[in-house]
Amino acid sequence: MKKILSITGLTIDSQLMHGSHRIVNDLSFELEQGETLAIVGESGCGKTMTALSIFGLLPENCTASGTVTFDDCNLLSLREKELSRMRGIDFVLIPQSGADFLNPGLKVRTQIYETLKRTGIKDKRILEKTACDLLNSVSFQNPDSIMNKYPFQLSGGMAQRVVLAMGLTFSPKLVISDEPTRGIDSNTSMAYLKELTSVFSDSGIVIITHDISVADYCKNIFIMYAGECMEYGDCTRILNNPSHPYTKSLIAALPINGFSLNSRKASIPQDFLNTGCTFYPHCPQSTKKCQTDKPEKQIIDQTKVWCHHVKS
Amino acid sequence: MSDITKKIISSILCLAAIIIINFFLPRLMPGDPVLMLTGQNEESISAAQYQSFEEKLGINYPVSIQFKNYLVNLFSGDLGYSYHYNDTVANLMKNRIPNTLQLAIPSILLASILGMFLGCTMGYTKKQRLDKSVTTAFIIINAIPSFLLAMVIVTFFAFKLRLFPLGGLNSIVVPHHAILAFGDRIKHLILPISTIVLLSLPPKYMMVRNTVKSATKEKYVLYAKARGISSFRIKFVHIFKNVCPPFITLVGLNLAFVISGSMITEIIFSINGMGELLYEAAIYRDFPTLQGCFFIISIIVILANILTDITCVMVDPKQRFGFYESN
Amino acid sequence: MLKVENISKDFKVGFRKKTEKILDDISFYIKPKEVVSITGNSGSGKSTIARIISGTIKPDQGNIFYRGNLLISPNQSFSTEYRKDIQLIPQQPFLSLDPKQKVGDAIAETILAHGLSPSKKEAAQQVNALLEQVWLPCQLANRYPSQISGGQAQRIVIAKALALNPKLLIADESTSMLDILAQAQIIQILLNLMTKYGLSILFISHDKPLVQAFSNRIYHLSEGKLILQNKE
Amino acid sequence: MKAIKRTSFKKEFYSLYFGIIIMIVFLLWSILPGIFSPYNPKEMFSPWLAMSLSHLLGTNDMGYDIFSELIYAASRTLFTGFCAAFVSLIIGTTLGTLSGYLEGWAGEGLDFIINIFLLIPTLPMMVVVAAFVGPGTFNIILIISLLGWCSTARAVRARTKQIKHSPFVEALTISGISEKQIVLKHIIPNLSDVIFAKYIMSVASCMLMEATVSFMGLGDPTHVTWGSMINFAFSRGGFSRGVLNWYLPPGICITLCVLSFYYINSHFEEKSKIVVNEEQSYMD
Amino acid sequence: STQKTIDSMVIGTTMDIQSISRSDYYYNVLSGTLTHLALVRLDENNEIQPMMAEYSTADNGKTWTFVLKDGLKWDDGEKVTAEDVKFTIEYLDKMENAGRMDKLEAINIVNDQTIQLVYKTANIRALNDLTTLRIIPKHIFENVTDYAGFKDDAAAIGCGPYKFVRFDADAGVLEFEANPDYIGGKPNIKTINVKLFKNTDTMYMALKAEEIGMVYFYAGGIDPSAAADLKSSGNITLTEVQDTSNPLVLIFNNEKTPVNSLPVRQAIAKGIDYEKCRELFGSEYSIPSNYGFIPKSNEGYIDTAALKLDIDGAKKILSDAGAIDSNGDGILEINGTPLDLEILVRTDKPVYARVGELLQSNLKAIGINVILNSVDVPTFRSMTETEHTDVSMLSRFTSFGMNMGAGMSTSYLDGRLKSNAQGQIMDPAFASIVDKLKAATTMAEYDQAAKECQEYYAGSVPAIALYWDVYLQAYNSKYDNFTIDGTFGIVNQQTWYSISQK
Ligand SMILES: Nc1ncnc2c1ncn2[C@@H]1O[C@H](COP(=O)(O)OP(=O)(O)OP(=O)(O)O)[C@@H](O)[C@H]1O
Ligand SMILES: Nc1ncnc2c1ncn2[C@@H]1O[C@H](COP(=O)(O)OP(=O)(O)OP(=O)(O)O)[C@@H](O)[C@H]1O
Ligand SMILES: [Mg+2]
Ligand SMILES: [Mg+2]
Repeated sequence: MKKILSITGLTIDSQLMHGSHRIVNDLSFELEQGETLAIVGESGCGKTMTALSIFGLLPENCTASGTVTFDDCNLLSLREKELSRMRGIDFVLIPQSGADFLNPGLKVRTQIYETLKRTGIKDKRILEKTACDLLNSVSFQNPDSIMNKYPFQLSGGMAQRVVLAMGLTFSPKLVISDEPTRGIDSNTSMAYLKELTSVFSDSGIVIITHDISVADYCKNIFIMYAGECMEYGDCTRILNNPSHPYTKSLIAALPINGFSLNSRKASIPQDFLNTGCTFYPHCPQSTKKCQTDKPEKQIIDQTKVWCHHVKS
Repeated sequence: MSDITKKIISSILCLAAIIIINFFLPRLMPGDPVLMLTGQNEESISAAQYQSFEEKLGINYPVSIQFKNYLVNLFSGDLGYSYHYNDTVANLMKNRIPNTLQLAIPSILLASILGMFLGCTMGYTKKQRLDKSVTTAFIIINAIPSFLLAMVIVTFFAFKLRLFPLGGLNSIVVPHHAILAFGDRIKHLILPISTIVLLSLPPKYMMVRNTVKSATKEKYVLYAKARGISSFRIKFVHIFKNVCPPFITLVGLNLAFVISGSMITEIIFSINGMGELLYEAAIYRDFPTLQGCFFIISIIVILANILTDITCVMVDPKQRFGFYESN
Repeated sequence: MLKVENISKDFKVGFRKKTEKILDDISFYIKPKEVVSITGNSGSGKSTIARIISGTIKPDQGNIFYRGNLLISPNQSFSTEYRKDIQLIPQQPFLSLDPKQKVGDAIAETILAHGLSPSKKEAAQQVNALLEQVWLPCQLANRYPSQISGGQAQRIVIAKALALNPKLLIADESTSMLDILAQAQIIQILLNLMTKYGLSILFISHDKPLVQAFSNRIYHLSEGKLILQNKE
Repeated sequence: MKAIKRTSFKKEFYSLYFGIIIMIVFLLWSILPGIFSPYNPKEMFSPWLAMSLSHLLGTNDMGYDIFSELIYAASRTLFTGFCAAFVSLIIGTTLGTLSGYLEGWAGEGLDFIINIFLLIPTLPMMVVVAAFVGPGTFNIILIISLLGWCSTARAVRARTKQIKHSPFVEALTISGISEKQIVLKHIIPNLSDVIFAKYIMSVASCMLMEATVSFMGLGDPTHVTWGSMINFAFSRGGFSRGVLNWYLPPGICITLCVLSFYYINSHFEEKSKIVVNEEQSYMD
Repeated sequence: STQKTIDSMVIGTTMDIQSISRSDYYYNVLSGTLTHLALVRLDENNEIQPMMAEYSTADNGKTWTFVLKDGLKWDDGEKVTAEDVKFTIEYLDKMENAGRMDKLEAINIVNDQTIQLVYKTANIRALNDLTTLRIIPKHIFENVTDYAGFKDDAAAIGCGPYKFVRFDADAGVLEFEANPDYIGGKPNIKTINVKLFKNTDTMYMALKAEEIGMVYFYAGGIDPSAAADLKSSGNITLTEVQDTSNPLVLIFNNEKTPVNSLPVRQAIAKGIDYEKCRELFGSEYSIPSNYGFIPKSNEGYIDTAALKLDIDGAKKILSDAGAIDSNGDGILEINGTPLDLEILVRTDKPVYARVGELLQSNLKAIGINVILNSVDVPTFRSMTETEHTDVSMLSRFTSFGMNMGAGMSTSYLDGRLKSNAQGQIMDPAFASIVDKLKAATTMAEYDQAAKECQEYYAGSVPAIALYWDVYLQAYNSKYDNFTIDGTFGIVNQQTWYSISQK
């Protein structure tokens, strides 16, 4: 299979008043055609930032380094103009929280149409029809009335679905969907995931989520903690048989498992530990070694794990 | 739509207030109301004239009757008589409003379009240096006194380069052919219009630039970029739509400004317009003309106000749908 | 504790007097120390119920009683004396934060506005405590909303609501952007408060397993009607 | 990782330094004009001297040293400009915000007042007011600020209406924040872009307004300001003689003054977007 | 090569012409140089010459007889008759409140072309007043009741060398064409366009750019500060016109302290730097003024002592009058009251403020403190002309105004006049001189009174003329041979027959 995206050593720094602060540290993963990858991690660990850095849309005070290879070119070194030509055609971002991302001053119709126009459709009737189809596919019963509304007239979930529908307009090589199922009932979200994978069967799909059931749907899973990778590999294998302590605690905290919490406090450390495992302060198994040495990549069952306690 | 009804009611009240002020001001101000209303001074007026003025104005009737007469006159289009110009105020205005509008309307349109265009571009651009230099340029323009700017424009374009005429609205001999005459008029209008545009552009530019600048941080801009929407569309459709209301208000206000504030331009370019009329009336204390101008400008401002408010409601869907009315 | 009787709500759509019925004759109640959940399809009107109870929009019909007193009716707006008691955690966290205010200040402001702390200094301490409670590092307090992640924003909003020690908490999709661990943490906090201070919760969510796991009663909202569902 | 990256901000400082230096110079000029000016501003030399070492900017129609006049004019000009703009800004923002925020007849009533003031054509009103109170710096400030606030008020009102309808204001109400605080602490800071744009523009206009007022023959010609210097240059043949060294410097001073103000402010605006990480502020 | 027929010329002016109504002050003035005629005119030596009519007098100036020239016709073809003259005097009295009828005992029409004016008292200077009485056609105006509002083209019908063609307010252009039937023959220029400017600078630019042939303003010249620039531009000629007005006067209100004391006034007269005044404010041809106040070219001028800066003299006068600086602030006091001289200046003319500043620094040297009080025009007018609340002021006396009434500027300075009197001389000695001037029946008698008047001015210093100006009129150098007239300058009825073009 063809490799669509390969990221090596992605690091994101943000510039704050009194110096810089690292958000993402040395991430590497790759994506093949037709592959779906779930990025799972606690909130604030840098998932959205990773996605934005691929698109060149980081906020002004943040910079990315490393290489993001897409179609044989390094996206990080492209200029804004070239990137903006590719955005929405070669790769697509479906953002987290639809209502925040829709322009409150424009009708849904305008916003869908202008997205569709990017794909080359000009005819009014075809536009209308395609838009209706798209909205239907995210379980809207009467697409026409939705299109005539302004974002503030939509409910949170409806806005989210509108954004999802817009994400389906393209035929890109790469789709990154940031928490697509937030605020949508499970039937709709499953239907949507099916639609997503069937529409983009030839592209690579990255789904950022914290919903294990959504992650279950994917082929590979990438588990992040505080801007670093913890475990990366086949999805079912990892979920059924987690090896990293962080993954284990994640699964233990699921509602079906009774919200059980291992001892943990503040979510992300503000400064990266130059030495040692990032997770060690919260790790139930932490030892002296975790504190001093960075864990090396271990490979168990084709799964990459960064932990001292796992032996291949 | 009840918002608009409210607006119209308050505008009518406003107009009423203006009429009342207009009526009572000369009658309450220190000094002789007859002299005040005729714009004459004591020396130049004989007793007989005084008496005839007094009769004409009906000053010695009770105030209620005077007010009734005043209203009747006003609504029949009689704005009074200017003894300085020896003409009815309505006539004076009739001659000058078209001239001023010829200047005002293109200037407002141009200034708004340019202000919006440059403001959006500079507020959105990532090129800090470009933004800073353009903004600096506008601050500089804003700091040039209007008469100096007008003079510099005349000296340079009309006198040094001889590209445009030095003033007036027509050549001394107007060409007979309609198209040529029109061209002649256009040629005469270019410099004064550019002056007014330059004068009224900086505030608009600054307002748009600043609001756009803070709007670029909004999430919807990020998503629009992510969808690959062209930056042109982001600037002029997405962001602009949301910074519109204060801008529209500013443009609406400008109408009144251009009509009374084009004074300097009209003086320098020797144009017979409202600004010039207002200036002279003020200098000579020609109260009837002042009153008339005041009244007409009030009506224009009120209309502009209604118009901008309606446009704001149209543009801002939250207001249109009475988003907040329901609570 | 809270009784909702026969609430209806229409929304204006389009230019003329065209309206759409969103809520149709809704009634339910919440007892102290109870978690009541509302589920329903997206767009069914759950957030609208939340907004009506929290007093940001008025119902077209019906009454809401709080502790036996009339709280809201079509011609009575939310009385400020209950402001502290009833708190809403809105669905869209970014939109409900002032873009020009640091998030820490937003929380401190709420605390100070209700006189829950005598000085600014103490308010700052309370803010830190609250942030810790929702698993946020206290450095985050100094950021602007545009500089935090979605889940962080959601937790800020939760902290802001908890700051007032409300008696009734309306949580509108409040854990939707959180990772499982944080979600579990928040739920545990809520359960704790419930037992300790008699907090009641109106929980609005899609997450069936979550809802099943900890609510006393579950309502389902569909086509403007509210239907009680028994716990499975 | 803790390395402090400053290079990208260094350039920002140039305009800040520029602004601060200019501002300091002008402030010193206005506090201690005697120290900087080579001559008494009313000392007469021969008129129309060109620029030279003994007269840096030459002399004007009366033989006054233009440079000295420029320095002595600083205090009154700065005072007029900043004061008038400030007063009109305060009035405009207050009324604009209130009329935009308040619902019902209170809001409409304020809007009504704004409209009434808007309707008063500035120019004739100035003539009338100037006739009653007489020319003078204080009166000019009074007139400019009393008539200049309306446009600020209108623009502010429009923006307030817009902000008022945003969800975060709704959220604030739910948190039980008093209306007063919502307006003061939330709406007004979000108006800052509109207000600041207005202020920057009106400082210069106020400084110049005085020149225009005297151009119309309503000013106080016995006090020098930068505006009135330009005006004198214009009315006393400086323009037709092409005496650039007379009418340009005051114009440049006005511009520099506004620019420095703008640069200083925009620097801090930029700064405030990058967050203080070490100390906590919590609303002070 | 010079030619005597010129196709067209454009005159630029900043005179504020609003309409062609006869009541429009500046149009009326302009028409007097082109389309309308008066019975008599003033020539370049300020002597009366016949214009429409030959005149003769009897009874020491009580009766004046005018015989209209042959062949005078209105532009619409009607003949000009004595009836028209009578009608004009009566009509304008009614409409403009001109006040001539009060002075007249009778107007007798002798025949179609002869008319006799009989005055109530003998007035040797009666003709002065008639130079601005432009005769209008009776057949047009007899039915016009709204004199001021009559702006029809017919209002412009005259009998002069030019005919009115059109007034284009938008372009600011008045067009006149040569009247072929005029008795004086065809003027040299076929079409004259008057272009109205609202701003002098653009007008000068237009002159330099040869868009206009000359600039003109009634009873005034170009701005002295622009003279150097116009002169150096190469294609413009400046002509001097002897001014009979006083362009800059410091006037005292003799009823107010401190200027009610003669020594103070005399000291002030010696304390002013007249040379500097002329250098800064006058044109380069300006003439030093005398104590006698009345400019040289006026009727009845006599030589008096020249005004000169004399600081020591001024100080001496003041100390003789008992002024001492007791508190050491540099300002003298008389009987404990400091010598504060309040000077009223009007804000519309920045030059007055400048003059005020000069006086301030001049008079400081002799221990007088000048306070400048700037007010706008209407306030200035009401303070000086109606209320007389000023202490002293700067003003300008026009030639016509100085000749009004008894002449010799008395209508400005005589305190007995309630209105327009800017100075306030209540002195009975002055009053008797004024009465003498009024009662003069021969020119010799008048000149004698004029002499006394100027001596009075010199002795009592009620007002100081800072300098006597010679004003400059500018035109394109391609034109030549203008005729100069005391009242109108270079634009007058005679000019159209002498002018030539290179
Ligand atoms: N201001 C408004 N004007 C008009 N219609 C509105 C407005 N706000 C919401 N609606 C409509 O009301 C309905 C219910 O909205 P609500 O936000 O309550 O849904 P919800 O149940 O919370 O859905 P979700 O789970 O997707 O958040 C939606 O159909 C929406 O389009
Ligand atoms: N502009 C910014 N400047 C500095 N730090 C930022 C900025 N924006 C976000 N961050 C920080 O970067 C980290 C990663 O943010 P990101 O949005 O990627 O989180 P996330 O993994 O998407 O979380 P969530 O699931 O909550 O959305 C967070 O700690 C956040 O506080
Ligand atoms: Mg995120
Ligand atoms: Mg909702």
